[in-house]
Amino acid sequence: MPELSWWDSNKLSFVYERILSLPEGKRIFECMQCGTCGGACPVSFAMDRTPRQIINLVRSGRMDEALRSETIWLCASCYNCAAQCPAGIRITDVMYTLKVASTELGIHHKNSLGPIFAKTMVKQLEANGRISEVSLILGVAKHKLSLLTTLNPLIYVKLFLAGRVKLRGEKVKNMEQLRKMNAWLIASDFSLEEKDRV
Amino acid sequence: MKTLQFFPGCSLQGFNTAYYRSAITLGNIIGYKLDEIDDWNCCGATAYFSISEERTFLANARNLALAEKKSKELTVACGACFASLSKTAKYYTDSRKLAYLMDNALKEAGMVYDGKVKVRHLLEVVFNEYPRGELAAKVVRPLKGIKMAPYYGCMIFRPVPAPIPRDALEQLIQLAGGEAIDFTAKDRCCGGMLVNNRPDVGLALVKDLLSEAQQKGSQLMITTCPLCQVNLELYQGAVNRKYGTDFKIPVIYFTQMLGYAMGASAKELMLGSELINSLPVLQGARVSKN
Amino acid sequence: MSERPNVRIVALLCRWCSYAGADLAGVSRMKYAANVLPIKVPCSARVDPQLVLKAFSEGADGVLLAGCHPGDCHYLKGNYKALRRFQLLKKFTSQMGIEDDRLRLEWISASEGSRYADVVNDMTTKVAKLGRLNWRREIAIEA
Amino acid sequence: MKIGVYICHCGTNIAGVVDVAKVVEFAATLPNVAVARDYKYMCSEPGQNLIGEDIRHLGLDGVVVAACSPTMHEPTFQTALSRAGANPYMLQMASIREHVSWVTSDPVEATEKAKKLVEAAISRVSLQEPLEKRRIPVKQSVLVVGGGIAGIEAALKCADAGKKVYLVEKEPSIGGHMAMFDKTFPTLDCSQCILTPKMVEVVRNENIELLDYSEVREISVHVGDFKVSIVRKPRYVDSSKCTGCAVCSTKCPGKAPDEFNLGMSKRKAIYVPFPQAVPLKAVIDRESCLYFQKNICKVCVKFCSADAIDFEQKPEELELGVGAVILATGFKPFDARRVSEYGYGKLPNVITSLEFERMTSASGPTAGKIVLKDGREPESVAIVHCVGSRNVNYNVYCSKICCMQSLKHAHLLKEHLPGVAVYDFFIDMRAAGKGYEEFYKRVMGEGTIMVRGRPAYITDVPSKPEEKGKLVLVAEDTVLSTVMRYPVDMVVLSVGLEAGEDAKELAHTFTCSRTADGFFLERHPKLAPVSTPTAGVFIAGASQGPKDIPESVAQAGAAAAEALAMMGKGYFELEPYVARIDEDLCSGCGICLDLCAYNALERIPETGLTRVVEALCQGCGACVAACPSNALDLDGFKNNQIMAELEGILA
Repeated sequence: MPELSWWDSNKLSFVYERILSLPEGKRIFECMQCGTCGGACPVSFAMDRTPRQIINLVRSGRMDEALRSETIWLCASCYNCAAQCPAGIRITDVMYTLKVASTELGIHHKNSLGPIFAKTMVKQLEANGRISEVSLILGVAKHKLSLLTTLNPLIYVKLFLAGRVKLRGEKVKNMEQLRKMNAWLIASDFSLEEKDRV
Repeated sequence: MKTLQFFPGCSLQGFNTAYYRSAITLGNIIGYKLDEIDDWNCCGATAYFSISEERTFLANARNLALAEKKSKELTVACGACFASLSKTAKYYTDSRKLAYLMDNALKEAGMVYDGKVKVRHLLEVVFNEYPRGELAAKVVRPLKGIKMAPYYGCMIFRPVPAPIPRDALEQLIQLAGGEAIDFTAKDRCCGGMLVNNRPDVGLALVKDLLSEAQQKGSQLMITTCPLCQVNLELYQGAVNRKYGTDFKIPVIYFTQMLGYAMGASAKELMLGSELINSLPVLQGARVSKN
Repeated sequence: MSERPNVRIVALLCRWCSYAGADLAGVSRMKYAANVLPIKVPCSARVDPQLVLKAFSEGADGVLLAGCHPGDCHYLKGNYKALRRFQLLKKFTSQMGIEDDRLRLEWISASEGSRYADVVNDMTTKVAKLGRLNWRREIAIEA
Repeated sequence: MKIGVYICHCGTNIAGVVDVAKVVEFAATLPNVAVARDYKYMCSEPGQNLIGEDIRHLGLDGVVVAACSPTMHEPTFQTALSRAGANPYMLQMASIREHVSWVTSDPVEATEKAKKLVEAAISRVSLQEPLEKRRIPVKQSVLVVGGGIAGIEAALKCADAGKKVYLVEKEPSIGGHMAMFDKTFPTLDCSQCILTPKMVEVVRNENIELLDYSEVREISVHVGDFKVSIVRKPRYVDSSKCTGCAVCSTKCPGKAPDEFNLGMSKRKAIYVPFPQAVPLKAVIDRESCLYFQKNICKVCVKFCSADAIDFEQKPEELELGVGAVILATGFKPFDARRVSEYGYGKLPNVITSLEFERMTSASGPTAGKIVLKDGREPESVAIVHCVGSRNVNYNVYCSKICCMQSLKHAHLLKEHLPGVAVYDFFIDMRAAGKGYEEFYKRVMGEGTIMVRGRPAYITDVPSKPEEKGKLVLVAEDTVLSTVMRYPVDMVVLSVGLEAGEDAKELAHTFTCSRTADGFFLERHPKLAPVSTPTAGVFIAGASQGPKDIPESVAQAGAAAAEALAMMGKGYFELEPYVARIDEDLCSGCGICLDLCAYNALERIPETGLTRVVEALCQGCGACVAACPSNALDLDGFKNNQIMAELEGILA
């Protein structure tokens, strides 16, 4: 593992540690920059950085650029890159970690609705334990009306008539369990990046 | 009649009720019963992972713990749920650190998980548990001459591949009398959440899938994942508007396709509830004596 | 390993595969627990149960037997003989109250340096969990 | 008993971690230790002299050297002992480098462990006894397995040195993969032209007995005298009569895919593998022969003027005795189907590098024309490196030859089809070798478009009109950091090299081990690259690892030299480790008899007791461990010696 001392002070080094501590995380050092990930990625055409570049930004300590890149939020999590990577790097997991950090630090790229969408969905999830499409879409639409205009409004009506729309979202009965689990997570301040936890 | 402990997931309750309904109907025909796991919670799909990996693993750990109480197997029909659950199960065994996380959090909630649950996709169950001959024998309404695009989506094969050959769906289509096109995009991404988050990008992916399907003359697309179905179907109009294309391909679930071939009524399978009605195509099957 | 277990493990290594494997671990500069003390034998089949018991009675907390993979034995079938002998020995030692993890037979080829390191580390952790054996004293008491 | 103890610093290799001074100090306190010294490099001349001096002046009768692993320098110090007049087997080494300093980070722990190993060695050596090496005569003949370029070269070298050589080839002709190549990099001389003379020489050389279409059934490993049994598969053609005129195959109605052209063309049921085949004899393939399948036809018999056809031929078994074995069984090309994204086997114009070789060869299925399946000439061709290599999903190792092979193909394309566009997709260009980098430059100069990036997939589904009817490679140009679609007419997959299917069995048959990737394992990666742990068995060519022709030839020479050196010496020195039996203790129970894999134990008719046949004993000690009455013991590894070592190591 390379020496990081020269930027250990960097406040972002925790993201780095976190990536390394994922299963197979250290594989990023074995990246030979072949670009298979970019070719395999269905959305690379829209990315400002190819996945390959993200990996190299991460391991060369230019975390800031990786986190601000739109690429990470364009990742649709199809895992095609990870499945084909000759170096066995779980690129999708790296992308997730970067997404998490970029929202935590509030430095994520603004083009994508991804962060808003994710936050809204998670809020509902942690309130009810389940998601209902309708309230989710409305929840996101609050932030960005244009969301609704991608689809012809008639479609919602059609769906409704076809009996495919459920207005009342369901709720998990024993939400306590979920809350307790997350409470423990916060209390124990468990974090992936910590080395000698287990 | 085997009982499958079943995890429906949120979308099988809303836009994709037809998937759930047809899965049950298919079970009645080929011999399984879906036993919905009690008080399950959302798998977090891809969104939760982008907010907190740890919490996503915990949410799914709860599902796995609930499942383990009843059976060592958990069957899933939704691609996203399959991915989240099987990934959690895999990482629980792969990473001591994550196992530690899940164990302790579960203990806090008075639950336990032994890492014994096998997460299975419904397609895999249907393909592996029932001899092809047996299934073929049940086909009473062969879908003769109907060209279909077998579309798996990403998550059956990735990140944790279901143990099926890469042409399992094709085999099922042929056994139903239909004709499967050589769909090279069968495991390419449908755009997932991008159709909302970055419509311009998401629609491009949907377009690519539809255009290969159309090029190769498929009249139907067969999916195994609710999100794929929604993206391919609901957004066809949007795609046509954006790219001036003229796609009009009905998109149905493999459960509906099989169920229909095996004689179930359109109603039992909720066929016709699509925005682009699939019944005309299905009924158009060349009737032949065999 | 953060804390250093004070257990001692004797490794009886067949000179053709396992000793060479251990050498490779060295050549590849793999770091592993210093608790394992290697002794070279011509073949795993040379290992007389007496030797293993001797090791325990001399104060070893664990004994590792290692030979070539089945089919690769330099002396054709030595490792199979070792295996059969080992199974009997195992019965005996367990009756003597020596825990399972303390006596172990592994196939380690000349190319499996990393495997040697892993086995050594794994066995050290397991034996460390069990603590010292102090068989020597027990025998003294019996005698 | 006077013991001298010598601790080596090995520069900083040992002294950097182990506190040598402490170890010396400690050793000096131990019983029987007359002298304990340390030195920077014990293996150096002065280091060895140090030992010699002490032996002469202090009259040491036991020596302990704590240094590198005995596998490294035991022989060195043994000679040092004998030179000083001591018995070489009064030496015991403690491996404090491979087993201590190199694998322990904490100096304190390392020093402690070193002490233990030294003490063990001291208490062992004090019980050691003088021993004499045994000399086994070496048969003056060699068995070469595999008739590729490596095997041919090794066979010729040994034969030139006047030794009897048996060259076994499982195919009907020798030549191996090299015979299938068109040109060879970087010199571009025609492969056949440089190979054929050697192939012919094999049959001309009276010291070589070519056993074509044969396989090694089994072998009993006795150093100096290997007993090999070989099966000759029936050709159904009497080689002594066949003239290779091949009239038979022109008349033969039976057809089958031509192996030599990788199924790109058909051959007859009776056929001569290829024009330059050696031996130039016909062979009948039962599967496609009408006589064997339907019991009709027999056209070949009618037309064979030499009446060489013999449908009654049976497999024959030969027994050979040889002094040395050279394994040169080569490689198998990676099966490109496994990389499903590249569509090999599904997309007609995606071919492998080997298929391309046959295509460009004048004697190949297209008579040297580079054409698409529909007969058109390609206007654009893509070459893909690292197919099946450098990839955790297939083989992690680099196949080494693919870069140069690909560059060669790029050149051949430009040569055959002026104006063709060639895209060369590489991850890293590995052109290390004499004249290789120059060749790389030359090919670039010819206008090949070098793309640094590994294609993710190849599709025939167009996304733009100009992609219609083309194969599209999707790859990131990692230099421009843009993902691009490259429409081409033909794709050549540069497939990697894998260990042959039979490598596993061969390794078992010849009791030599294999590396994790399946290739034969050499005794030492640097100092014994063509030897195996089994004395007298040597390896050459791609069976030891991916290699190009020059390297294979060089290695074949090295293997031949090793074999010749062994035979030249005339005898093989066997370690003196043999089982001894104390007839007073032997009860004649006979448990040991069946345990011995070499029949080195036999019952004495008169007494009914057991006796050791020294010449056959290999010194494994299986019998010793089994003897219920402790009557058996093993020189060099005596019970009391190992016990002493145990006491020392655990003291």
